[in-house]
Amino acid sequence: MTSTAPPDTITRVVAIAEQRSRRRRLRPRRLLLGLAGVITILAIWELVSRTGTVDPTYLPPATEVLARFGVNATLTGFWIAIGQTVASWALGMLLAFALAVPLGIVIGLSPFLRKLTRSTVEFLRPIPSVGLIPLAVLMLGVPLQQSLLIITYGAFWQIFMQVLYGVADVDTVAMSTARSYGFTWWQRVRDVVFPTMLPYLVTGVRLAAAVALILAVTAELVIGTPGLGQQIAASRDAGLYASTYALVLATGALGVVINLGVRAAERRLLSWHQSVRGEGA
Amino acid sequence: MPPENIVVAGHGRTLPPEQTLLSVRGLKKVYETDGGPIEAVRDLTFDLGRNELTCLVGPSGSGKTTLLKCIAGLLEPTAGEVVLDGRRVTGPPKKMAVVFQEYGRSLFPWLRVADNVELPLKNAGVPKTKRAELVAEALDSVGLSHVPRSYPWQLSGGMQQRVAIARAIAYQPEVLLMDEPFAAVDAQTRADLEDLVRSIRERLGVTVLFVTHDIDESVYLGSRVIILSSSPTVIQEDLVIDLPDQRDQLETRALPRFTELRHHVYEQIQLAKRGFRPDEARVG
Amino acid sequence: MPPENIVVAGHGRTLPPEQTLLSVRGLKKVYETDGGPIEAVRDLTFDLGRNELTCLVGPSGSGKTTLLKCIAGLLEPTAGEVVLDGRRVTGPPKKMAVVFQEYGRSLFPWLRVADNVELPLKNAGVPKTKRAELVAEALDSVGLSHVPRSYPWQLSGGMQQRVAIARAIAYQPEVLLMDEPFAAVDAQTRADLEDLVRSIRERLGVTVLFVTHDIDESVYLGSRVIILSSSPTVIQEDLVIDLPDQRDQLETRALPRFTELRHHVYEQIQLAKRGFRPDEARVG
Amino acid sequence: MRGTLKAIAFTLGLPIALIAIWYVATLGATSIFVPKPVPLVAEFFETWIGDRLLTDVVPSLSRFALGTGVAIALGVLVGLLVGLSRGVRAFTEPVFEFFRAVPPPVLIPVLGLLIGVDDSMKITVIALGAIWPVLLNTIEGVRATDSVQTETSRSYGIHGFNRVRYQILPSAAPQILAGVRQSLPIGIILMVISEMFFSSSGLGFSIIQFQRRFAVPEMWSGILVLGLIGFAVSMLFQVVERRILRWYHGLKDLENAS
Amino acid sequence: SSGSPSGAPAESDPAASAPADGELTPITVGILTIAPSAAVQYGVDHGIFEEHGLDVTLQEAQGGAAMLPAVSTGQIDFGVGNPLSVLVAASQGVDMRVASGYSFSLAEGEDINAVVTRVGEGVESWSDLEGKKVSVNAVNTQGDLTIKGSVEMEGGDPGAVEFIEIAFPDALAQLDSGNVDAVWIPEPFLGAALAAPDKYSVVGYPNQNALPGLPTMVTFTSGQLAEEDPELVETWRGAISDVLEQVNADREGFGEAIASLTGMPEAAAMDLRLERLSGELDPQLLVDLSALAAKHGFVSTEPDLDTVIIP
Ligand SMILES: Nc1ncnc2c1ncn2[C@@H]1O[C@H](COP(=O)(O)OP(=O)(O)OP(=O)(O)O)[C@@H](O)[C@H]1O
Ligand SMILES: Nc1ncnc2c1ncn2[C@@H]1O[C@H](COP(=O)(O)OP(=O)(O)OP(=O)(O)O)[C@@H](O)[C@H]1O
Ligand SMILES: [Mg+2]
Ligand SMILES: [Mg+2]
Repeated sequence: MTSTAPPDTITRVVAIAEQRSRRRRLRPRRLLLGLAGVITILAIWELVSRTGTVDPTYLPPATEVLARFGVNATLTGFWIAIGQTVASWALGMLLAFALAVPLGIVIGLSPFLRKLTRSTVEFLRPIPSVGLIPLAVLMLGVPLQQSLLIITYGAFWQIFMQVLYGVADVDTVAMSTARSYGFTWWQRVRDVVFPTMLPYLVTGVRLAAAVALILAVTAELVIGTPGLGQQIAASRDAGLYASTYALVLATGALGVVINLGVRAAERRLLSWHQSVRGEGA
Repeated sequence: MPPENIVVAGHGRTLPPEQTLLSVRGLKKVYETDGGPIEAVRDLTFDLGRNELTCLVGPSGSGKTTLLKCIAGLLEPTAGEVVLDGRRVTGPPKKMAVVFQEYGRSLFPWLRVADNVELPLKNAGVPKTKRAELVAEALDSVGLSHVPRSYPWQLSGGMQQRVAIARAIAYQPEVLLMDEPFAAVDAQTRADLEDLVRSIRERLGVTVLFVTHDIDESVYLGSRVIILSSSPTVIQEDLVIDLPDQRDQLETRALPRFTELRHHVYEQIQLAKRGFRPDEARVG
Repeated sequence: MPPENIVVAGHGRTLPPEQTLLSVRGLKKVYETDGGPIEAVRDLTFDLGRNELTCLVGPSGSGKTTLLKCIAGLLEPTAGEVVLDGRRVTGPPKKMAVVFQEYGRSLFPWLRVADNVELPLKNAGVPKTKRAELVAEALDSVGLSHVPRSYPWQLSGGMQQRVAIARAIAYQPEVLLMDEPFAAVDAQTRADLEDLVRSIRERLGVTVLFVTHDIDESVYLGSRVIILSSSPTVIQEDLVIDLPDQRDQLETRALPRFTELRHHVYEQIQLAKRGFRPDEARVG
Repeated sequence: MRGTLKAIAFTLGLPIALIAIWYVATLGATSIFVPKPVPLVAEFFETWIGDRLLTDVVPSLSRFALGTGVAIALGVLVGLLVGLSRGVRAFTEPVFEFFRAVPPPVLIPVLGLLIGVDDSMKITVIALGAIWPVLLNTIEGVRATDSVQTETSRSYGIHGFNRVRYQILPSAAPQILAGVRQSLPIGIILMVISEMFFSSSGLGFSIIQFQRRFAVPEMWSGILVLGLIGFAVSMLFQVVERRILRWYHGLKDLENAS
Repeated sequence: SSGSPSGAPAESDPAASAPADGELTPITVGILTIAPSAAVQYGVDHGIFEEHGLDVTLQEAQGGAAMLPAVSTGQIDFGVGNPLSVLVAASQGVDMRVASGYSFSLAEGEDINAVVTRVGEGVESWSDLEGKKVSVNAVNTQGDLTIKGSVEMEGGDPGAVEFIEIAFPDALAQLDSGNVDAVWIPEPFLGAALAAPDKYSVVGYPNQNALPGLPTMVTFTSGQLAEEDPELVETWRGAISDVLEQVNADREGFGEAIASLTGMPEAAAMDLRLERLSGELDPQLLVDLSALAAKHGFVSTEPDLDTVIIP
């Protein structure tokens, strides 16, 4: 515990704070670069299809799919499907978050609980959510609940593991400081563990958000819960390739939007943190 | 030394219970590492009186930080015990503040300077207006009233260290443990802070244990200097500083007795560094 | 002061090019922060001669670390320039070693002590046997030959600091920048290390820029002391230390001239802390 | 000896308690869809110890190993490149986010077209899914390297590949390994999913077959196999992690426990 | 505008509970999103079930695996799915009952599913499939069962055919790229293949060949419901037979229903070649199916068909 600073906490938070103030200035350039990345990929796709490297029947060119995507955007059914997917995604995430964060902190802070739960956690974690479908169908009548179980199960582990790692990364001197000032358990969690863990948690939420979206769509594909996945399955079965890809594109776009949201929430979260404290002083 | 205090070679002074605030008895700390155990502290016994300001000096690596952490209840001693106000210390006691040697890591980088100072008060349930007052006062006393809204990593080393000191002062502890708290500040600031610590002791009745490498400082500050041997550590000498209670940066330091005392401490540390050990000396 | 050196109020001494190793010209550094710009360094101009040992003192937060980082090519100056050996510094120059104020964070926690010291040598392509020799020698010279296999975080603060010093020494640089390198070590070790730095300068012909808060140290160590004003920083005084070249911890410090010089430095720092600024003084 | 016993107690304690609860809870159940512990274990030995081990489990595992191996190597490599350059990060982020959000089941047909339907497609699917935790964590870990360490490296002329090797990688290692740890179970999950398509053998394929044939105990025993594989992989990983991060655990273990 | 990208209804509208004279019995019916299932949708849309006193809620499922457990626990009252799954489930001890017939492959002429290969591949007869890679949508279902049956009938070794699972929409693509040697596909993919005779050739119609007139879908329910409420089962049989009859008479209306359920373009739905739809079921067909399944190891023990088929 005497020591050199590890590559962690303090520096990590500092690095992130520094990045943040830099990021603000570079916004337009970032956006342009991001756009360039997207256009590059679309161009490659277009080429692969137009030149017949892949049979255009099964992989229609990007422009065609984009056109289809544009048509979709005018359909109410498309937006309803998106709404349904997003609703089950959001509910699943909320559940996973509400379960994973407190559990992760409590278990992460107690070496006893950590050791006690490790084998069970490692056993349960790799069980594919998809394998739970029969169980879900059996236990829960409503399709929404079935997909919720699958989504929550999948997203839970992402957040939970990141929280465990984040808690383990708390700086020893910072923790000693808190203890020496007589912080209660709860105060230590709130004032030391939580801020340290935040960068880990945010990565965890980003990972979980993607996993939850994947599972929401997969559940719709497999169980037939209404939503984007069901639409994909239906157009695939009907042999409508352009439409299928347009829907896949929509799924990916939804993922990008969700990530942007999480990013914005991340900024809000930290600035909330700082501004509230700031007013207090 | 006053006759009521019993001193054994290799041990510090012990006091009758009614005068004692903190007593350390047979303290031993061995770090278990992959490369075998490291005996940082072998056997320390001494008492701190109420409202005393005691300095702790010793060669680098002699276990001063280790001792402080044991007293603060942050490290479990391998043997022996620390008793505070009649109760054995097992975890961090209330109303004790520690200024860590690693000041940089001890500040929370996600909080601004004022918030760092305020946090312990907030957690202790001090009301808001009182808190604001204490924070402003503490920052002012360390000369940082102009940067309350900066983040710690935007400050220079010395400024960071002063934030840590301000946090400890604002907390208004009964016991204050300071681990080389002035290592990163300039000479003038150092002098000011020395006087600040002295005045806080007087004003608030705090008991202070102060680790320093500056020999002048150790003699100037307190009423006692405990000199540690090199590792594995025992007490080399427990020296009473018989300078007048009223001290002044210029006058006190100019006293012949001051020079004598600092010379004595310096020699002891040289001895310690060369590996002299009072326990073995006794046997040999 | 020797007549060939031109000194302007608020500027340091400048030298004719052939004697100069490092020159700093009109250096200014403004940190951009969310809360507006912070002008850390306003205008610094001075030269370091070859194989000189120059000390840098100044109030806490006056921009010493900032200056060092600009010289080391780690920070981009807002205005002005640093020229090393005739070439403008834009990135970290070769054969320059820096001992950082935050010694703890500057060591790699995943490497053992000896490996930390060895890494820059390995990276520079020094052959293995030569490396082992340099590492052992450097660790020995800072008194750490007994802990090569420990991790940095298993060491005390002072020991960590000495590892950082050993790393710089083993690297055999031409220019050595040291930012309060002895802040965490005890008085005796400090004295030993001071003599070590002096002997290295003589033996290896290194040019040293040494930041310290210890006024005695600044006078004892080098041939010059640059005193910085408080922030935003200019040079308050560029003082030549006209003590005999052969120094000795006891004898030199006992010289009346030594006492005079340290008194002078102390007063200048007090002035600086109170906000005296030579540039304004000139105008007013 | 006592240490080992204690470790065993910790490892088995909670699972045994959970199995006991499971046993009691399913005592009265009659539906064939409800798995029971005792028949499950019997089924496990009957189903998996024998031919299947060679025809299904081993090929699946080797695909898993290859896929996650590729994911880890690529994730770290790309993560370093992206993490070290703000421009590249901005360029790639939306594209990464897009592919991350596309469910593998809908990507598989495209991959089938591009790569074919043999093992290399399945390995690609596994790698594509398992790369994200490693990649994101590497990027974040690289971004967050200590500024003083970086300055130290720079001032000693440690740059380029050497800086990556001596400073960036070790300092990001805790976070990279956190990513690897996340990616391992995802690899297992994708091993199963990839065998749901274009497939005729493998562990995941068998489980789906059991599920379709209503061979419920066999199906659950397959899920048990997955769990056991996950457990074994994670134990293996922990040994590796302990070795690589010895310094980090020493640094953190001492006092965080509170 | 309204509508959805796949053309399918965004939500499966529960039948408007018309204020009929008698009390309507609410039931949930599980269907797959494939063309023949649209008949049930047609029945709902045209109020045929209501005439029989049933208030039908549709639940779409993506496969028998998801539907059968729901039927067995009573969350779905009647399912429409393939008979082999029902037989397999029954042989595993799941109490499933076949309530009625639904759709049948054609006993003669061009069947609605076929094994297709590339022209010039050298696969001309069933026995040529030996040692080849053949795709089916799912192994251990009617596709590979009847293909194996056909190969055996021609004296070939059914064990030598290698089956691989490829979803119907991807099958032709994989055939094109040479990843498989033959594919088993139904309409509408079969129609697409037949439209390019220079590219694809039909090896044969396995359903028709192995078990002429094989039921491709039946309706089924749980043993519990069959025993507790035989009247409901009776009503259901009557209703579904009625629905299928009306569908057969109204090809245009059925086409619309198909387009709306599957999202196919309406023109394609109109041209789609369909199975024979009928509520009547000849038990002998299931007996033969069961025997073939047992022969090729698809079920370990033959289920007791006297119980499984509700007389
Ligand atoms: N975490 C640890 N693991 C192993 N050994 C340790 C650890 N912390 C300290 N030590 C060892 O204990 C001894 C005493 O260390 P300590 O930090 O208490 O010294 P110190 O008196 O504070 O020194 P300094 O004045 O240099 O700060 C040293 O030899 C050190 O190497
Ligand atoms: N990253 C930063 N962002 C903003 N301001 C900074 C930053 N680093 C330093 N400063 C400011 O620049 C000024 C000079 O800091 P610097 O660290 O150079 O001082 P110093 O002379 O080294 O002080 P000390 O002796 O206390 O270490 C200070 O006012 C400090 O607050
Ligand atoms: Mg210490
Ligand atoms: Mg500094």
